Amino acid sequence: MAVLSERDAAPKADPGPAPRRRSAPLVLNAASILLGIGVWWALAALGIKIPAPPEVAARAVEMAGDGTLLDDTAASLGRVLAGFALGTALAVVMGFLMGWYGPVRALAEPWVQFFRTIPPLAIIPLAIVLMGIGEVPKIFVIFLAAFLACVISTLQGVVTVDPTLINAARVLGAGDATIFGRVVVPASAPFILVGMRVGLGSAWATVVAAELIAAQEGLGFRMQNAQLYYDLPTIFVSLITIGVLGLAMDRLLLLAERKLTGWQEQR
Amino acid sequence: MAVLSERDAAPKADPGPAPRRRSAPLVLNAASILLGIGVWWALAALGIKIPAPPEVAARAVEMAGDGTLLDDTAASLGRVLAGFALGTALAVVMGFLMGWYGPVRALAEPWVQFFRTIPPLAIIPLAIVLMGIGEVPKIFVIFLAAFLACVISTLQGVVTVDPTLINAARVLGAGDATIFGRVVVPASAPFILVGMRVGLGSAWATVVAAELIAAQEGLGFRMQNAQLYYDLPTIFVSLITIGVLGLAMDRLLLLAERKLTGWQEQR
Amino acid sequence: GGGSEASNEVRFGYIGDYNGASLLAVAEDQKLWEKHGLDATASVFTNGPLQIQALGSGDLDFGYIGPGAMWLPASGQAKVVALNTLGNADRVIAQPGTGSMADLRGKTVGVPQGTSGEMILDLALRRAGMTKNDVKVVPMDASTIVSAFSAKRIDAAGFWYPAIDTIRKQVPGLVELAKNSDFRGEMEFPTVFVAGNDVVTGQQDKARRVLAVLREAMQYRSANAERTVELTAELLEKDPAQVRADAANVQVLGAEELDRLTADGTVRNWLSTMDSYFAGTGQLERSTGPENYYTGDLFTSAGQP
Amino acid sequence: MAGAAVNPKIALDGVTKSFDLGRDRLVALDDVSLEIADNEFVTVVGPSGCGKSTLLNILAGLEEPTAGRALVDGVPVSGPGPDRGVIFQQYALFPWLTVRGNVEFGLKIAGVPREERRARAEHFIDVVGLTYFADVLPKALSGGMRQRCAIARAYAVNPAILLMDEPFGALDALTRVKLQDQLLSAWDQERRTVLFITHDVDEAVYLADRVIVMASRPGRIYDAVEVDLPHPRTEEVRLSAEFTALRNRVWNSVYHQDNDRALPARD
Amino acid sequence: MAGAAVNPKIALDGVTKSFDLGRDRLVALDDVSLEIADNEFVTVVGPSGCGKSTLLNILAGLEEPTAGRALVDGVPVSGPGPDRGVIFQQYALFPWLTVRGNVEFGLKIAGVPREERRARAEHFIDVVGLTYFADVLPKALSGGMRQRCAIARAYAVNPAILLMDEPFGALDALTRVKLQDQLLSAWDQERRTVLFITHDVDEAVYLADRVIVMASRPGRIYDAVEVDLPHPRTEEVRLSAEFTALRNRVWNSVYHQDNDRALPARD
Ligand SMILES: Nc1ncnc2c1ncn2[C@@H]1O[C@H](COP(=O)(O)OP(=O)(O)OP(=O)(O)O)[C@@H](O)[C@H]1O
Ligand SMILES: Nc1ncnc2c1ncn2[C@@H]1O[C@H](COP(=O)(O)OP(=O)(O)OP(=O)(O)O)[C@@H](O)[C@H]1O
Ligand SMILES: [Mg+2]
Ligand SMILES: [Mg+2]
Repeated sequence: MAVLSERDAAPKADPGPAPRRRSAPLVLNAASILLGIGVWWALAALGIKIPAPPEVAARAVEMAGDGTLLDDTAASLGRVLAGFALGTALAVVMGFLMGWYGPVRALAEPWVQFFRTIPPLAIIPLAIVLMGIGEVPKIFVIFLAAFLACVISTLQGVVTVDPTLINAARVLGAGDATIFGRVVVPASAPFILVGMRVGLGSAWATVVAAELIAAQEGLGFRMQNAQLYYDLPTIFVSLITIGVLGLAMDRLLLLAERKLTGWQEQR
Repeated sequence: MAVLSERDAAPKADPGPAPRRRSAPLVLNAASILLGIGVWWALAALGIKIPAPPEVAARAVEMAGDGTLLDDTAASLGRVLAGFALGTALAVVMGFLMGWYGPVRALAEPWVQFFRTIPPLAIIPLAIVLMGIGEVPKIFVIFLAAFLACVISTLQGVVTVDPTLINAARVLGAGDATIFGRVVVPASAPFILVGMRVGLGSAWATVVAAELIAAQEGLGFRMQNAQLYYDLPTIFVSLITIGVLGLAMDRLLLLAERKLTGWQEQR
Repeated sequence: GGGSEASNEVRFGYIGDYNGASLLAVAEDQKLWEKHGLDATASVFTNGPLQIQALGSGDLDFGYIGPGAMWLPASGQAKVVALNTLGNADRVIAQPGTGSMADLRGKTVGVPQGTSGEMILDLALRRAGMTKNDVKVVPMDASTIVSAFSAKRIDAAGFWYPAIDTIRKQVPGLVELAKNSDFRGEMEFPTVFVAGNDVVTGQQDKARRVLAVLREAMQYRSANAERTVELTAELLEKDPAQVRADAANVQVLGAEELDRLTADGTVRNWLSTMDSYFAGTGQLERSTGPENYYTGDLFTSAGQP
Repeated sequence: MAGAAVNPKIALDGVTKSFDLGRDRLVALDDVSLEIADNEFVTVVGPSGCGKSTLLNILAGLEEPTAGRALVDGVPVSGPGPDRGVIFQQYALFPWLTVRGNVEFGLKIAGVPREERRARAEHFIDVVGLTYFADVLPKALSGGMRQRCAIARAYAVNPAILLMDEPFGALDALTRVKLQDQLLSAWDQERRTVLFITHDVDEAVYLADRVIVMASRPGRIYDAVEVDLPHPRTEEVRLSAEFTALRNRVWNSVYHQDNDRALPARD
Repeated sequence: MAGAAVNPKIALDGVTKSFDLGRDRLVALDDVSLEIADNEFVTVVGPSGCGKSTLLNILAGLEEPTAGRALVDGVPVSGPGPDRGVIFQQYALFPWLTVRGNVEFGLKIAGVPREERRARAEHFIDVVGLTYFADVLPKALSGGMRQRCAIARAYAVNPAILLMDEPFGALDALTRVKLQDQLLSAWDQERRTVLFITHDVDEAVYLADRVIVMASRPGRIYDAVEVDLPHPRTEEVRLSAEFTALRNRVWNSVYHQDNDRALPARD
């Protein structure tokens, strides 16, 4: 019983090619990175006491050669991934609970904002007392940083969801759980992704602090260790590795974002 | 020439009272804070080596009495306010430029995300080399933290603005500057406020690192200084003052948010 | 920054404990700066390496560092212009019931890397015929050592007073397996004053006057121990009892005593012992040699009218 | 099919709804009582802003009356439910779901098995003539196509009560007539209870068993016109003299309210 | 007021617009050519999804044609401008501005002094009957009130060309008639050029100098009907035989396209 079935059926298809994806951003990305390296080189050449790119590159090759770099990267990456995944997952759930249930928000929000202002270094002693010196407290510190960075954003996302969409779901029979999974999460995807990107940055920025806790390897550990010897090339290699890994994970998040928020009308 | 002027004129006004503001959240806030203090006290009592609330309170009274607390607070607050204001202001402008002009985004985004992963501690040596040991590098470190925490959120806000609103402004004759000030900023206010709240947390969390740079007073300095003698009550007083100030400023932001995003249909 | 040869301004960095602050507290109280025509501003730091960096960038003229940072001047980044005290606060501590260093074999030992705590642990292990490989060394931040040891998460630590006092409150039965004085003659733990390289070469006169101030303050400190503690506590806004306890673990050096130790080469010996220690840890690739970074003659000459 | 049924399917009992406008309170509905029998088709017309949508929202369980009660099957309405399908004035499509995803949404929640869900969605997408656009996101639909998608979504869950807020308002004349006829024939077969808001007096008369005419200032029921035209309604009925008479009767009811309203002074 | 003017105010010259639907490309407008004389009032009718809004957007400068050109005053359209006022199908009100703020928006941009701006906004708010709601945010308006606010906003800047996308679609019959008459009398006095999209064939004929009938699959101009009814248009004109004849002519044009379209197979 197709009342209007022929109405919009089979519009004339245009055989013309779809517009090509612009590759300009990637080129500019690359240009920007080259420019940054140029500035760094110039600073080094101007006599500021930082190692020049070739020196750092040589050290990187050396560290890659003896396996340190790989081991460190693996150790830190594991911690960051674990902490980040747990932190953002909890942040999304807590963000929903806080946005949805007034009392949860009233109870939790002061502490979230309180702990956000406390540097991770100050948390470490307590983490050790409660969790020892193994992997758990390290991941916990990273988890906390990612969680705190992400939760405000998801909370705002939940609060900002267009209520008519929630109403539409409710009149279709959706309960709270369905609304959370099928309406609130997709509708606040832009906020959740901001939260995840900020949380990712925090997770990596905290890995150095986390690896103060009796780490035996890891990029943060290597950096602190090198600081004792004022071994600037090693510090730079660790920092840059952290930055590059952070950047790569961020690009993955952006890809995910494009998938998840493609429904949006964006500029 | 009032074609419809009488149409909706003077609807019958209802003399009934407007619904009272609920004070429940404040009560719950307070309950939550009391609960937190209770947990702390219990932890202290259970033999975890942290000072109990009365001990910390006594130290706080002492520090308030001799003026240290006030001086420290004033010093840190000044730095945080300056760094936070500069950082978030620049973040809003950069967020707009990055969201609006593709090339700016392509050039800036890798660096923003790169520096987000670098802990503030690692920036300090460079800040000293370039800016000395006065107030400038301290404020710079805080500024950087606030900026980096805030910019991703405002960028997302700009990208997410409903394009029909931008179109509506353009057909009314608005240029880019007007669209930025009168459409993008209000429309992305929820994102900007998330950015500011996260940036505020980062600014306070960074004050400790910033005051490593030859600070003579300040809450972060006091904390580190107290660490030399392992003076836990003083550390706690500083931490809690930081947390409470952060919380108070956050509440101010929330008030601003309510003013700025009251137009939104929210749950 | 840059030097200010003509001016009388002196920018002095220090750390807020007895070692770092006592001479400055005395100089202030006794108006020694004015006496030598100097206008000093003292900035407090929380560690030594940051001061070395500030010396390098010209933001400071003089600073104070502990033994753990001695490899920095040794590698040419600053000059040691005067010795200050000999540290006596470092210990290897272990959980109750530990009998000797040998009992630590295979145990977890926390240590703040690059500090005198690591130095004492190394010395103690060597004396017991062991190396770092015989125990499980975990590098940790100082504040985390307190938590970890108190919570019995580590079995031992290379650490120092007054932080050990805090731990003792939680673990009254902790045992001390080694202390600085065990290694008298073998190795000393000097705290020193440092200056920027160009301050020593370019502004000799000012440096000499600063050293004259320090010498007179040393004299006063040796003669008026209790008063110095009070002055220091006042400067640091700390409880005098805390500072007194701190001072108890310090052997102060007098100016004449230092002249003597410099003249007979003792100081040079101490410093080269440290150089080889740091060479062993890998922190110091090549020492410039004490004669190149310790300006003992300048110190001595500052005492002569 | 009289107005006052013995066991009404839907009943409003002295419903008043007022909104807080800051300055004063606006009475959107003033003491509205209405009974709708099972299987009755009621249309509502009235000036813009007279409270039609508010009335529908109260029945849907999306707004609570300030005073009075709304009953469905004799039970007070306490929230939305899939027994009452709603087509919103602003469509409220889920922008992240395709047309098919939107239409299947309610069926998924109801746990309809995949096969049947597919088929049912397909059917209703066909009914509204969006077959070619089944896999397209809402942002690629025209205004009228969005509205049709919302219609299909509501039809798909096959609710006992349909609450429709200007459902055909954005459709061209032809599409409109077809969907009117489809709605009537489905209603004939499945005997749903329908509350249908429209601005088109012809449409109101053509579809209804009873036309409710509302007035504003304050929002209230001004008139109710029984429509005893034969079923099924055909083009013939539309051209009949009875139809024209009823149509004029409703028109006058709307005009008349305006006349007695031209008098009061402006506020 | 013939269709092909010598110096047309608006001209579309072989405009084609296609959209990427992922799977294939949809031709929303296929080689559309159209000229509108200065001061001409043209209405557009056509089935849902035939490209009416797309055509309007191209004239407004909000979309670029895939092929062909759009000219205003002989100059190719390169972007939106305040000379072409637009009323959007989805209203596009600024949700953070009150009714007054929305209406004043374009005037502020144009630099109209405060006093005059106030007066002009007041006037047009009065025209659409929202005086009582001047200080209310859009979220507190009903659907029809939102639409009227959008109308007032477009009128206020007094553009030489008005592009209106179903501007009266959400209004009740009476309000609609009043606003139709107001629009006509303003047009009579100020001689604007108007392109007016509607679904209401009566409205199309009543207002227009010429009715453009569009067809879909692909979107194109199917017919153009000259309306040589006398001005000013009155209720009398509406009841005249000529009006009915023209109305039927347009109706048939819409019906007819459908008939010759029932043939092709479904896709
Ligand atoms: N959330 C709200 N806050 C304040 N006032 C509101 C709100 N929702 C509706 N109103 C007011 O209630 C009155 C009735 O609104 P409603 O949407 O029910 O009108 P309507 O009859 O559906 O009008 P339309 O035909 O224009 O859609 C209007 O005056 C409107 O301004
Ligand atoms: N952004 C877009 N992406 C893809 N397709 C689009 C887009 N905008 C419009 N279309 C398609 O173009 C066609 C014409 O749309 P348009 O909005 O112009 O229709 P319309 O005539 O205004 O219809 P209505 O009367 O329903 O508003 C439709 O088939 C629609 O699906
Ligand atoms: Mg309505
Ligand atoms: Mg349209």
